[in-house]
Amino acid sequence: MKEIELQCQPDLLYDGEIPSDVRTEELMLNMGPQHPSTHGVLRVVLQTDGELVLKATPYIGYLHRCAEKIAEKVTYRQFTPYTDRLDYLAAMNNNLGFALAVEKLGGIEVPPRADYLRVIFAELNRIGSHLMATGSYGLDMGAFTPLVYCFREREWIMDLFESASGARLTYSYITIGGVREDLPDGWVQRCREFLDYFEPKITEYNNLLSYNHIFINRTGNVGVCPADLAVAYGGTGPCLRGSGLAWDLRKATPYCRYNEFDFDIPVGRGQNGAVGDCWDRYFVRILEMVQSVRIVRQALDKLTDGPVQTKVPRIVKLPAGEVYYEVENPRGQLGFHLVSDGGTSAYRLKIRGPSFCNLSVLPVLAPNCLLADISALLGSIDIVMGEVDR
Amino acid sequence: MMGLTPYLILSAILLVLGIAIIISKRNAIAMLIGVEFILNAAALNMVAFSRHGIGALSGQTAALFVIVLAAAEAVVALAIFLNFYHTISTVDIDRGDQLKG
Amino acid sequence: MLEIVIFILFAAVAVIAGLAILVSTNIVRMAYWLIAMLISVAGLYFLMGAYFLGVIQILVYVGGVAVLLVFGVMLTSRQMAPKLRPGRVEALWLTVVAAVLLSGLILSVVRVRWEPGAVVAGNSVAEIGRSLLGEFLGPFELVSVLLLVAMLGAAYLARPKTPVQGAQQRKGTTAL
Amino acid sequence: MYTYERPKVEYKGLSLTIVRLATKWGAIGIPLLLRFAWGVFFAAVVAVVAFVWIVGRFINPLLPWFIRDVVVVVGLLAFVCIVAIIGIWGERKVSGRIQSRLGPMRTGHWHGWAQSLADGLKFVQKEDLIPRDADQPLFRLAPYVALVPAFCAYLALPFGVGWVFRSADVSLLFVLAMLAIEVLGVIMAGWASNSKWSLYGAMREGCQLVSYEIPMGLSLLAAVVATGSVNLIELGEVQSGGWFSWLIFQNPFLFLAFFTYYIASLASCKRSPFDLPEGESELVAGFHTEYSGFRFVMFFFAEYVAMFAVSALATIIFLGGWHSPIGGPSSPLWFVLKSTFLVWVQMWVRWTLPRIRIDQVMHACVKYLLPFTLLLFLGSSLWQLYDNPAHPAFKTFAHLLHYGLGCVGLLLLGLYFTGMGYGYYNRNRLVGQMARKHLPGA
Repeated sequence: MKEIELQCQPDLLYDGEIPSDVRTEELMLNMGPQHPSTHGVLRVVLQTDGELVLKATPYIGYLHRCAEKIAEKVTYRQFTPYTDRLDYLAAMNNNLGFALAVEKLGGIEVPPRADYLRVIFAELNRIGSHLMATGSYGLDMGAFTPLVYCFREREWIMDLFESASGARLTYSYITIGGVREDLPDGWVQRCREFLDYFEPKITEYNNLLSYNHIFINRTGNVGVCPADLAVAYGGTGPCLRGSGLAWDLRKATPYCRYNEFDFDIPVGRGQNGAVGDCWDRYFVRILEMVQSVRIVRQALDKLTDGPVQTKVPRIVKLPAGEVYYEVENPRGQLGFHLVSDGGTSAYRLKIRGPSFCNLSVLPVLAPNCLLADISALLGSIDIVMGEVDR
Repeated sequence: MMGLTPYLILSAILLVLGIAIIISKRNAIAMLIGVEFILNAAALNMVAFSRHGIGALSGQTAALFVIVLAAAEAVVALAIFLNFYHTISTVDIDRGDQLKG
Repeated sequence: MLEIVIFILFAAVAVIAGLAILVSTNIVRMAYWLIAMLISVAGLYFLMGAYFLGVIQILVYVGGVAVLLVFGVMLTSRQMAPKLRPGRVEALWLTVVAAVLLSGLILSVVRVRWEPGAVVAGNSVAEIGRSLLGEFLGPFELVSVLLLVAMLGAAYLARPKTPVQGAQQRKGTTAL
Repeated sequence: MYTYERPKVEYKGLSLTIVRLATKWGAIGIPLLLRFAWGVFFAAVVAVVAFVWIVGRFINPLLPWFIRDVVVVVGLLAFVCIVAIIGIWGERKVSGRIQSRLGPMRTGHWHGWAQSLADGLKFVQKEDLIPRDADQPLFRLAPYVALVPAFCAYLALPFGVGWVFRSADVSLLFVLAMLAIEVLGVIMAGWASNSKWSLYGAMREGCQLVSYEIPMGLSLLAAVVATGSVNLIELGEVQSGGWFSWLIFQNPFLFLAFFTYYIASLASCKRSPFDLPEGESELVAGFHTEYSGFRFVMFFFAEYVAMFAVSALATIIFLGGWHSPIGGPSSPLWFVLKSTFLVWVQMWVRWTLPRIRIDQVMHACVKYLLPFTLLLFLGSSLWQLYDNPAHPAFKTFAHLLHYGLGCVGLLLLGLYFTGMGYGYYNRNRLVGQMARKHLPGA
């Protein structure tokens, strides 16, 4: 990763007059917490001049459930279900991040089959999560149909997850020391069927939404987030790669044998406007789905027989010390900062939510947007409030 | 068959109402409303005359012109009011006595 | 007879609208009362057989001017609403002027014996069109020039005083 | 001692509502009647008194006409209601099929045909909610202002020669004028709701409608200069004699004018991609955010009624109105069929395209559509000047072009039906897993 000179300073306070044609009355607009395009219980207070947004201030905390505090009271295994509920659209990836953090501190080795399974499930969940993001982004832009198509495909992924883990949303499948159970019979075959079915569908989405003239006009050149700004605000995932930086933890610090797989890091190239606009962020997700399909195919090929779990005691005791571990979630880097005092539960657990950091760039990008661009912006940042508020 | 008189009386009433609105209101847009009343009173008058054989179709044509002019007038007036509002943040015409932007 | 009933109906709506505007303090209500007046005048045009005029009245006045007016009201009202109710002296003044004017007008209207001429059947669009492009060609052209000037003038008045920052940023995508 | 009492579960499904209405109509009818009792009673008394008085006093000699008018108006009302009800149901089925779903399937058993009826009943039963700080009279008035003009447009809309309430000389302009009033209801609703989202919806509606009326009118005027009439019946009658005599194929300018009219009409009835006034992802629900129950239904009705009205206008003016495309006898059925097809295209567009942003809406109108339609209007006038026996060479050229355009139209329609056939043939591949086993013939 090349060195970036940081120029942008985070400055949340907007004070300056934005001149416009005919100044009309300024309006304080309360967008959310119940609003169709805030993707949950986010509340954004907009200061608008007609359709022009002068200032946007996000207010968070409506979904705060003290996940970090709970981690101090429950054992490590017991905390796994709580990680499901952080980014509930990518529960597998959350499980993986937490498991890896605990394993690193505890020095637990994972059998190879479990590693491949973890990759398969994480990537499938990445596809599912990006499908949700893509579909709901279409909905934000006023196109209802892509959402239903994306849900149709996501349904298949959820069926796969259900047959493996028993749950459709909060899986707790990837646990400390491996994965919980081995695959049921015929699962690999069904997964391959899905991949064969799914791959051509991506082209259909592109024809329906990505290359739609209206869609490009709505998202291209809107909410341009340059690379230095994205880095300054801690943007990760598609929000960073959409700005043109090929930074992916799966390549940079490979975990779970990601170094064995052949895949590319898609970045925003500014095909329809400046690099780092909403369209780039959106399209990076589409391209990542293609890459995920590639990874899953390779992982299915490499899947060896063997145990899926190492022997880990029911109540895990970690040595005193601390660890910070980050994994590449669909929405960016999910980090677990785990401090242990040698007991059965964490002394302190700090979670770095990618949505939270990505959301923080909103007040910078929002001024000078139109009202409709706010939903374009929010959708392209693709937040999950469960993770922002934790 | 109705004669001309009722229409003329109605038109007179509308005219007076329009004048009264212009006099009594301080809001520029309310005054514009008064102007519309006056214009409509005049147009009604002309159409009524034309209906009763005075001036053939020219009454209707004139009324057509009135409508068109009213549209033009409203557009320009509103543009001015918005500018006015932009400058002094009110549409109270009493405040517009400075002759400068 | 039916004509009289309908006339009274429309006339009543128009007059009530005017009175309502006079006493109202809510500028939005005023705009809607104006629309009621415009529609009832259009109804009177229909009653007089001037169908084309009535339709144009609705199309241009109600669909265009009134919407613009309501729009202007929404853009400028709410806070710092100017005084909408006249003071006592003003009201007195107003009443006197209005009463004098009205009585004078009505007296003059009533005192004249209007010779009810032959009712003109001229309500055809074609005839109006011919008169516009024949007898009234000069005014017609003048009005079209005036409309153009008004359009340019309004566009000039509402032009951006200073370039909007976002405009450059979004340049190239604003056009569909 | 603790005892568990099983809660009484009352099923409030839609199909049950219908059944209940059929069996125990009193359960719904009487409370409804009681709620509106005063109004119903008052309206009935006024209507009866007015009817008796008017008939006794004035109409006596004109009684046949009066009865004819009443019958026609009642018929039109029924037609409009049916259009709206079928339109709403159709929209849901169309969206379902486009999105590889089934849409409503249960209510009324046959493909959920009674769904909008059941919804209507549900809406009528809803609580009559008005926000505390709303402008009460305007809030109540707004749905009527939106719906009544949309209905009034049908008074001048001919379904065929003689199939019209009043054949006015200016019926085209009348229909346009009535559709223009509808915007007032929307703006009124947006203002009176005293909600900022509603206000935004109303402002957008005002902006959009006032702008798009101009290209809409200009594209229609291009057809008017080609025929020399603003009477819808005359406009329709010009196009008798099959496919190639439709005005859309008359000259290239009219061919393009049809499409500009269609785009502008999408904007004028707030259909996607111009559905900004109610854009649900931006403005919650736009101008009708605060509306619920029956008032909301009226806005909904107004939308579908206006949709059919603009499509009907396009049918009469460009697509041969009530004339059959193959030169057979003309019939109102053809008119309804063609209009319905255009309505379906509106739905198709809605469920395919994203929404445009407000500045793009204005740019598209002022920078592209307006000059373009002005050119079309000019071109159509010039064409009319030269397309006559005085210019034989041009006449031949025009004749050839006319048939060429007709063939282009045929080609487009052929492509459409080919696509439809392809879709039907591949329906098992195109629909989702869940819907697949419910499809007919699966």
